[in-house]
Amino acid sequence: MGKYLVKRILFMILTLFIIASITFFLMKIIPGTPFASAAKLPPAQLQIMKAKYGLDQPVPVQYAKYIGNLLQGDLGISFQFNNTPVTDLMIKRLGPSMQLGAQAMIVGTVLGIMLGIFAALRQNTWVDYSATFIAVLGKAVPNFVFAGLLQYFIAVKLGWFPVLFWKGFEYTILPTIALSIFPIAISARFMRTEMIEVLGSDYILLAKAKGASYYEIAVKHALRNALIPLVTVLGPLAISLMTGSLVVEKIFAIPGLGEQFVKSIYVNDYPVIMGTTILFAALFVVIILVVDILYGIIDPRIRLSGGNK
Amino acid sequence: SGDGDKDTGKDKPSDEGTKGEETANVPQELRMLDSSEIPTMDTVLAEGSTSFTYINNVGEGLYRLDQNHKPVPALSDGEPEINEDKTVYKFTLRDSKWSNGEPVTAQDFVYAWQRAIDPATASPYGPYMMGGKIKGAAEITEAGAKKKDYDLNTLGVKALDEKTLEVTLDKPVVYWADLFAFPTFYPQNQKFVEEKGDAFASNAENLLYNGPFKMTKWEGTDATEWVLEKNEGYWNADDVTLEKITVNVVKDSNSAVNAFEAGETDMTGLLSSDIVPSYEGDERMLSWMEPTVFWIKLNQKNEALKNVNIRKAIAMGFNKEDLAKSILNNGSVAANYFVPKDFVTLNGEDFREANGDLVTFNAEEAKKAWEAGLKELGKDKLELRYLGGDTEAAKKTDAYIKNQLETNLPGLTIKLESVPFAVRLERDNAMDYDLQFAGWGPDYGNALSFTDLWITDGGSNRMGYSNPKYDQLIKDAQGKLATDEKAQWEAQQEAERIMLAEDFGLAPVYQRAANILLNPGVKGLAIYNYGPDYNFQWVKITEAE
Amino acid sequence: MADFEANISKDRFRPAEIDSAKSEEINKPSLTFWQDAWMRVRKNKAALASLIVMVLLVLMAFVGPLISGKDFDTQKVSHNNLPPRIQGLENISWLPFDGVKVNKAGKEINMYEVKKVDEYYWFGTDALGRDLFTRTWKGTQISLYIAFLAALIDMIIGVAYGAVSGYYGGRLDNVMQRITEVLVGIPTMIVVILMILVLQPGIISITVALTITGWVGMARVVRAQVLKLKEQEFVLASKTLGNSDGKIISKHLLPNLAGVIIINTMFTIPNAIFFEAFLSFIGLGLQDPLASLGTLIDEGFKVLRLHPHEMIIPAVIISLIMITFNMLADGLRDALDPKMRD
Amino acid sequence: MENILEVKDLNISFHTFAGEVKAIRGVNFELKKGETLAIVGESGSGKSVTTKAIMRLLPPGNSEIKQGEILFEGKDLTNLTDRQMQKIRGKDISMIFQDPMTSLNPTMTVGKQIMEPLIKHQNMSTSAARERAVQLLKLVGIPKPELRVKQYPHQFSGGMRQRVVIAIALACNPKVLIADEPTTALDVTIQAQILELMKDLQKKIDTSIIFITHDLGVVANVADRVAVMYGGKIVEIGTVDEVFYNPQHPYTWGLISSMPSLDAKEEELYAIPGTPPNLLHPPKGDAFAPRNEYAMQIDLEEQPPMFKVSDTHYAATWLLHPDAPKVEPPEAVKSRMRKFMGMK
Amino acid sequence: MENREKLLEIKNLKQYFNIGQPNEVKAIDGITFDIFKGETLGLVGESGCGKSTTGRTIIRLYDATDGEVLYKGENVHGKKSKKDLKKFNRSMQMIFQDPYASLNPRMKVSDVIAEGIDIHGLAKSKKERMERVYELLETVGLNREHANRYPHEFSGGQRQRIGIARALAVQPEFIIADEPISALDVSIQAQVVNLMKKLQREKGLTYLFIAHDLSMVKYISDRIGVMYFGKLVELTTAEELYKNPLHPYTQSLLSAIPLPDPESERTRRRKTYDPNVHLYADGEEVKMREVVPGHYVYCSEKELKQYQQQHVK
Ligand SMILES: Nc1ncnc2c1ncn2[C@@H]1O[C@H](COP(=O)(O)OP(=O)(O)OP(=O)(O)O)[C@@H](O)[C@H]1O
Ligand SMILES: Nc1ncnc2c1ncn2[C@@H]1O[C@H](COP(=O)(O)OP(=O)(O)OP(=O)(O)O)[C@@H](O)[C@H]1O
Ligand SMILES: [Mg+2]
Ligand SMILES: [Mg+2]
Repeated sequence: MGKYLVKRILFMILTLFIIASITFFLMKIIPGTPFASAAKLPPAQLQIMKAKYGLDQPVPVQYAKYIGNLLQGDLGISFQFNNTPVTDLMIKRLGPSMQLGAQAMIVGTVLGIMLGIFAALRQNTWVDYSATFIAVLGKAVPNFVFAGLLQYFIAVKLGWFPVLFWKGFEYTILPTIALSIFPIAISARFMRTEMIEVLGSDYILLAKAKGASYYEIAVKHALRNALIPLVTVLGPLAISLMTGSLVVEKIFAIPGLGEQFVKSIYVNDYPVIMGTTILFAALFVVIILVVDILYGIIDPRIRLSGGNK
Repeated sequence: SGDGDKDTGKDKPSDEGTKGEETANVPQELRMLDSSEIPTMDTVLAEGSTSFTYINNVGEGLYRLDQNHKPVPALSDGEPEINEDKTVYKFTLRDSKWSNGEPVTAQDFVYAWQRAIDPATASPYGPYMMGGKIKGAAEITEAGAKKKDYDLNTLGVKALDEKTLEVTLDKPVVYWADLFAFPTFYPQNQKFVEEKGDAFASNAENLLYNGPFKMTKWEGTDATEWVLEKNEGYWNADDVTLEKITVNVVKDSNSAVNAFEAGETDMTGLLSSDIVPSYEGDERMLSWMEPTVFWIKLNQKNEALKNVNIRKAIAMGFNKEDLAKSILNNGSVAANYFVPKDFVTLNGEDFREANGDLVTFNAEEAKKAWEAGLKELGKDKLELRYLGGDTEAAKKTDAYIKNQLETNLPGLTIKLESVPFAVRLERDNAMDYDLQFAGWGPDYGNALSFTDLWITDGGSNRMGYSNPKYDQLIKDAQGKLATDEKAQWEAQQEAERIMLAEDFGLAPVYQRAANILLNPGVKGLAIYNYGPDYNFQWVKITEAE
Repeated sequence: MADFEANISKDRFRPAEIDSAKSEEINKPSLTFWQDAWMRVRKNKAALASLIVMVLLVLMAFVGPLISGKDFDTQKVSHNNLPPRIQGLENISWLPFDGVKVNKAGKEINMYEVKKVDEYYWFGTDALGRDLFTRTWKGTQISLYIAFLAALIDMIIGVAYGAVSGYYGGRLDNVMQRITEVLVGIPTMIVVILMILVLQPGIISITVALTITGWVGMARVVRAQVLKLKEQEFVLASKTLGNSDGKIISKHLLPNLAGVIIINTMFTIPNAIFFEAFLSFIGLGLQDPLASLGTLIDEGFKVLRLHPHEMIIPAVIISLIMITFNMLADGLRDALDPKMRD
Repeated sequence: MENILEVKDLNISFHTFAGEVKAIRGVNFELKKGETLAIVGESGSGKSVTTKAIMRLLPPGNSEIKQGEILFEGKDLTNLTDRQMQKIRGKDISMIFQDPMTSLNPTMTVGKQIMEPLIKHQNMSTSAARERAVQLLKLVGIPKPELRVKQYPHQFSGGMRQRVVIAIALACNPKVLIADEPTTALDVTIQAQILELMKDLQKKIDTSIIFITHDLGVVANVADRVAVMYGGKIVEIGTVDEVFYNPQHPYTWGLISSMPSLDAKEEELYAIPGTPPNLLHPPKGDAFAPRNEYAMQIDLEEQPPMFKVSDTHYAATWLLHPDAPKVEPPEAVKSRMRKFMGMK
Repeated sequence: MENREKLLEIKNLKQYFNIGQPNEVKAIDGITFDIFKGETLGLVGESGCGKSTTGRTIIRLYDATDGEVLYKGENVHGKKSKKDLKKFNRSMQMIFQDPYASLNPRMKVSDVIAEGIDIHGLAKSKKERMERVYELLETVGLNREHANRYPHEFSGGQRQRIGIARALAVQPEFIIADEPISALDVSIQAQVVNLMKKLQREKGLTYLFIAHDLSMVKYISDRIGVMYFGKLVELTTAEELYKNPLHPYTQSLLSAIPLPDPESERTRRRKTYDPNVHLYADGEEVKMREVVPGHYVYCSEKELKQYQQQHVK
């Protein structure tokens, strides 16, 4: 197990390195200037600014420098947010993004799983169809439309929740709902398929033969087994929620990473692009590892074979 | 410069008596939204209007813009002594204090200005605002770019003593008072800055204030919430009624409106033009003309666009009125000029009143010119690339203009290329376009901020426009006529006429209107056309009716 | 128990003539795999309804722009922002096709009368006075095109990658798996945005961007399936007959992957459409005057309060597409899943 | 001996895409207390469906009991509510399935799975149930049961898993145990162990067993009585000796003679030609007729009734009709019949 | 017997999986035997003892870890030219266990059967190809109407016959049948076994018949090998094996087979096998030894003596 973990972690680092390198060179081919006032500045001044950020050097040199700094944990300073270290920026912004993502993830998967279970237990009835419909609709309505409508009707018209900002739990409710619609859709559909499959398996038949009730079968026997494959989707889903919530962050004015990241791409804020990519990628590899470990915890078959070998 | 009849800032001093009473039991707190974070609070590094706005409210320079957008002496105790040829200014400073209790001295100015020009600082606006104006500035920048030695003491700013500051200009500058009111020219306390090092201006605690307000909460450049509170140590604190300003960042215009509707804020950021029509006639919407003009740059390095008839055809070939009224529908007006209206006046007369419409929409004339032009080129078809703009309305506008031009000018094909702002800047720099939709806002209150764009090889020309007559007129306006306001004014008007009506060097499209939602109970908000956006110094909160 | 009637004619106890060959006969009509699948889809009402709606939508995407007699990019500024009005339906007051708009004071005004317009714009017009009926269907066309193109390329790359990785296994598989891991590790957002910025916005770059990361899912599914299939005895049989790897992949593996591939593609399509809408939101959608459902919704959303029709109509259509594709994918999965067969 | 279970005229259909599959077409049999009834027959003949119907475990969507009664201790199981049925399952009647590898829940410890019916039906406390689970594991011959209860199914070999399944089935000392091909997936050596185990346990708790298999060797080993199914019907039923040594139905003949015997060396095995009937369109007459070399005209037209051979032995073939011509069964059968005469 | 032509010689064959990894499996661990031309060699043993692996390694589906397989004196696993490979592929074929998994559900029966014909170019024209297919279908007791159908329309027994037809299409001399009847119905098993026997008679085929149903194996095989955990433990003629099982594992295996005879079942005594009974000392050489001519047992020198005494004529 220990050896396995070390191997995994080494590979994670290699992955990160490759991702960082690819992103670095990709980023360098984006057209555009990182300087917002470029239209006004005289060439000499632009020259000075480029020199300050090392942009006047050949790309391979810049790359070597970047990687060198990276190894020392230095992600550089942002262009758009003057002189602010990228690390500070990200640390501050990560909190709300993670919280929102985690909340949406929990709400989304719990509701989605429930929806999926109902649909599977009542397969091909109206319950199933409406659950499927809700799930599909959740995927069909663009996020920004859904978030915008929620904000307008629930917050402005009904006044149930604050319209904007991130200042306490009640502020998180609407954004969470808006963001959870996608995980609801995903997990509901996944759960339905898995549940149907599990419900058709021999051990469910045996459980029935033991005299287990409907409820016992669904909860004690089927649920856990149906959850196992869901775990694999949850990892990437969690990442996309914690990092890709651009739309919701923008609409609800939440100081998160997503909005900042997209903007940094637009304004060619190289250090922020790199920093965020590395952060996302790191989150990604870690979550994948966590999922694998979780997988082993939930599924005794894997736990043992992992331990034995 | 400045103007009085904008819809805002228009609370006449006479109203103030009554307001004092109205404000008595209303908390003097303004809750407002802004559309972006503050990129920096370091006066020396600031380059955008958001930075300028808050720097202006918590700091102060030699001069300060008043309610009517007119620079008036601030830290400068009265008008400076100016020498014969109007190049040396000697300021005497009034007694004032930094928020840490230290006095503001002449040395603070010297330090800040030298820092702003120092290539090691790599400030964007320092060299831009000083170059060609403050003596020695341009040379230092040149040296810096070539990685040569430079001496900051060669910059034309000297502290004669604690209280006396001497500034030497390269040449006379008509709008000198505007310059000294600009945040780049604010003082900085050397000891404090050096003590803080990298941490300087990184948050509210690492800053010093000498303006009407202090920042009491600001966690750094990426903070999305900050608080300004009245600075009791400000020399003119008696004049300030507002106790507190809470600002939150909201990037989505719709969301900001929602917050306003829900009563969660008193003031939104600029409204996107899609929203404006739904507030037409609503007293809560405040609208004004910005001195920002949008135009189509015609790249005169392009074979076809070298031809004046082709340029004329394009400049006259689309209906701007319809664009402004029906499509933008947010108060923007068609521009038949490039120096905006409601921007500069001389003796009460607007620059535009005197120079009128120079290039208007005229489908027939455009077509005629088009055919003539094509003939001269020996072609019957033309394809032009059109580099799209970056504003929210840009895509709509671009689609409209493309359609208009293609309809009105038979044989023309426009290839739209919509790119993000950063890309457009780069392609502008490289002159990699045929037509480019672009806009310009001024940094100081003189028509020169527009007219000097188009001098041959001017830093911001970037479309290959060149006319020696034009160059001469502008050179005169900057130089020998600088002391004669009227002559300078007329030279520029002539230049604008030549550029637009004779050379059709540019195709102006519209001048933008700005709209915000403001709680009617908020009075006395000063709105500025350049530099900072707002000044909250005179704001009073009254009972909303 | 044997209380049968005793009087059965003896004649009936003579040996029967049974054609021994007949016993090997199959009475079932010969159904190919696809015929059988089609039969199952037909029995699934939701899937069938989805199929019909989808066919109608696709049909309208191509016919729609032709029947209104208006052009998708002709601007008539004087006719801008008109609400929908349809001949015949305009007098049915509860239908939103009467050209009437409710203003802020709650008063109904017939915009067509106000603007003195005689024409009928079935879905209304946009800010530039372009006919939204034509634009909506044109947009549907483009959305579908993007979706199909993305799905197609995704299918080609994903399937090839997955099949090769799974079939050859071993070190090659290992390396290829690591590559996908890296690809997935780079946030989709950055890849897509970078691609679009590098290639300039437009259909092609949207497609390319989608393709760069979109196929990983397909590759995974195909690989897993191939890993299973290649151990199947019919593949081993083909190997023992001396078949080449290429032939085995094309003749034995791919046909058996068809089901998974189709199902996965069905899910890819709504994802692509959705993604395109998202790109529009961050301003990387199509270039005007081209429109996709995504850009239409994005534009419409901004003026939702003033001109709700500009968003609602494309939103309804995009939802219909999503729902039909998802339902159909579900139906196909049931129909093609070998586990569900007899 | 009293009948604990009686199945009367059971008819079951499945509604499928292709049409109605008449899987069970009039099945009658009874199970006596303490006996083992083996049901043999080829794949698809309806063995599993019959027993699933007894347990009321047919797939709820597309199956239908068209007719018939299933009397358990006089109660008709077909009329019970789900809740009443749940009380019977696992307590009075329990079941073992074919595949030990898939019939245990992979995410639940073996102990928990054994404890479940105990807690449910016998209201045992958790600790009591755990103790009983350990006992049961010991009973089915699993070493170190204290350790094993805490393990998951994948830590058990196939044979051990099947023992666990048996332990679950026996947990509440059921009156009827239905074993649906419990050894088909196992090795011969392990199969032999499991069979011995079942017989042992049957003696201990005196339950009645319905044992489904298509392996005649297994039948010979475990059964007291044998029912032979073909095409959704029981075609022959009798004591194990009667069916093995005096088979009457040509299908039974075919089955018996297609097994190579270990001592004799036949040149060619007897093979039943053709394929089983398609129950979508069951033949009008005897379902076996098309494969029956002794088929008579009447076989094609009319389904044979059950002819009585002895008090305990019945067979459904027109060959038993007094008017039917006498036919010579295959050699393998004849030798058995001779042996049977000798036994008598 | 001894002078018969050896078609196949398997010498110390080893097949390990996941070598070097923690989950290494020694699926076959050094087995040696010969297969004579025209005979049927049965291979029995409990599930997972390596029977299938042996078959698959012989036919090159796996690369042997060690040892060699000589087919007519030529090493099967040696480097081969394309042409030699094809020749080899034609001479050796396989019939699989699972009648459902062994036919490609997306191919028509005619294409399934003709696959080998196509690969080896055994038909010159389309018509000839179809003729061959019809002929093969009839050989296995199906009819030509079946050619255009898909596998899922057939019953298990019919599918298995299609599998046999596919193998026969390339006219092999040697066929490995890996549990060809285990998945079939009792009533169908005999059909397939009879067919295999018939084909052997008519075409002089050689079979390696893998199964775990000993009664069927005994019936079809000339000689039988018993495997236990990757090793061959006993090899002799079918008669001899049943009469004189020497290795304790063989004895336990034989005692476990239930016979379709209630009388004998009532009296059957099952023997169990405990691998510890051998008590091999360190360094003792354990290998296949000939106890009596033609009867090999995996044993030590000491055991050999014991077995020879035990052996009854
Ligand atoms: N869920 C179902 N839907 C449709 N038909 C079914 C279903 N279950 C069983 N059948 C049909 O009912 C018939 C009897 O099946 P059953 O499972 O009882 O056979 P069996 O005798 O147990 O065979 P095996 O030995 O293969 O287990 C078969 O023709 C089968 O196809
Ligand atoms: N490709 C493989 N990779 C790893 N292990 C394998 C592989 N193939 C077979 N094995 C292992 O090798 C051993 C022998 O397997 P094999 O399939 O040869 O057994 P068998 O005697 O044919 O069993 P059965 O009677 O169940 O078919 C088993 O333990 C099996 O798990
Ligand atoms: Mg069954
Ligand atoms: Mg095997």
